[in-house]
Amino acid sequence: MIAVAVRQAPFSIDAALAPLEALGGGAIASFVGLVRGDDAVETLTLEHYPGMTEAALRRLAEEAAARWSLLGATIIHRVGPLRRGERIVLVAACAPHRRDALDACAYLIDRLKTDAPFWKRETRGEEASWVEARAADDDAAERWR
Amino acid sequence: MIAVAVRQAPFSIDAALAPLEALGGGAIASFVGLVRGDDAVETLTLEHYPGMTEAALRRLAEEAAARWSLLGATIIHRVGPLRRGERIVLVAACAPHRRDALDACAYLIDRLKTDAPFWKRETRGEEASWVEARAADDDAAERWR
Amino acid sequence: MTLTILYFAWVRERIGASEEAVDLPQAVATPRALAAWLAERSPGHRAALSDLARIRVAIDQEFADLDASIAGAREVAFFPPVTGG
Amino acid sequence: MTLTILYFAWVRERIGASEEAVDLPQAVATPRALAAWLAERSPGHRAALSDLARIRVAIDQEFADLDASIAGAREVAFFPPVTGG
Repeated sequence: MIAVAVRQAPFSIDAALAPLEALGGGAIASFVGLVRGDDAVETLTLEHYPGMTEAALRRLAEEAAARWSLLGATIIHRVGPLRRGERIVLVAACAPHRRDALDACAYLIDRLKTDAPFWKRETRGEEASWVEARAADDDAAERWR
Repeated sequence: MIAVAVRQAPFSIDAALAPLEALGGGAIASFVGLVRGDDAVETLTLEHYPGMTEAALRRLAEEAAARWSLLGATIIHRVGPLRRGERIVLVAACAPHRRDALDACAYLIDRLKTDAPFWKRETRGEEASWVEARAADDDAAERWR
Repeated sequence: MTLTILYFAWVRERIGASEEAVDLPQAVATPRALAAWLAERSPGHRAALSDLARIRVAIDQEFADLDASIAGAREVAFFPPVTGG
Repeated sequence: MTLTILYFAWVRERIGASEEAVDLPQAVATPRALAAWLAERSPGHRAALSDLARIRVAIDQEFADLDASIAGAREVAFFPPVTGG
């Protein structure tokens, strides 16, 4: 089971994982990315490439499902303006046993950072700036190749 | 922030992660263990060592928090009779960045399997049997030492 | 050949448009050549597309190299390195 | 010295009790010796505690070795290898 979604509205983790929990596996690993509260950023605005984004996320989930024999994988990514502490992204993998689920979950978020067409703009007071890509993210994605 | 709980009743993942989401970090990795549906097991009954269990879970979470500079860690483990597909355990780690959260989450579930006093009994039809410990779990815990 | 060009993030902001349709001279065969050709359109285009080290490309919604072929493509997008997740 | 002994999982089932209080002879100084001493109490105790390769121990709610000292302990537990998570 592969499910991907790009949406503005908040999402529930329980609701997002429910379809994976119905697959009969013993292990679900998930990762939630949040707007951090550790600097002066007030709003993070996510832009994406409609059409390409969904295809890129689906391919990513399918690659993970094939590589680790998953029962299912889910990716939800929000777009639009988000405030501190809000959820940006959820990736989750369901497998019979935990090692596959844990590894696939790490793979999904590492690869999503470099392979899905999203862009973040930060707003601090009156000032807005586009977030720069991080070399560390390229390195993290590279280790799965 | 460390939170551990041993309980009979079901738990919500959203509710379990909410205190971690309030810490200002950008990353929460979590793992949910479920009663698998792939064999003839109808009920799984979890027994534990009251008092020792909570202390063991708290120590585990504190070790993870120190090793990866986490902002917080949560462990919830259910006891009593559970049916197929029900959640048994949740471990979660919150950190500023994802690598720490992902590694700490894997550590928590690997170590919980060998270091917390729980025992599983499976019921198949009329027959009940205690689950045998797996050498693979010892190996998984060992790689963190 | 009519091609849809898409811009995202600060590339879009500098150009002041998210999308345009262009009739392409046959000589423009790669995203690199396309960027140079588009840069002539306005100061905003030039500001957005002059430093190609900072630009990434998709051809028909697949990430592509600056020197890939755009022959037969319907859609080419220019944008900064992605920063999702 | 009065000691609380706890049993879990199939150890508890074979013995037919989850807890007992015992007055310990001074010569019984380790979990291994304690298991041998308890095994004399009933056929159930013997069945549960005779194969120590299958038994794990906690002293005062900390995992311990079969040959650790139980001097001053208040609580010793015998149980199979754990299978939670």
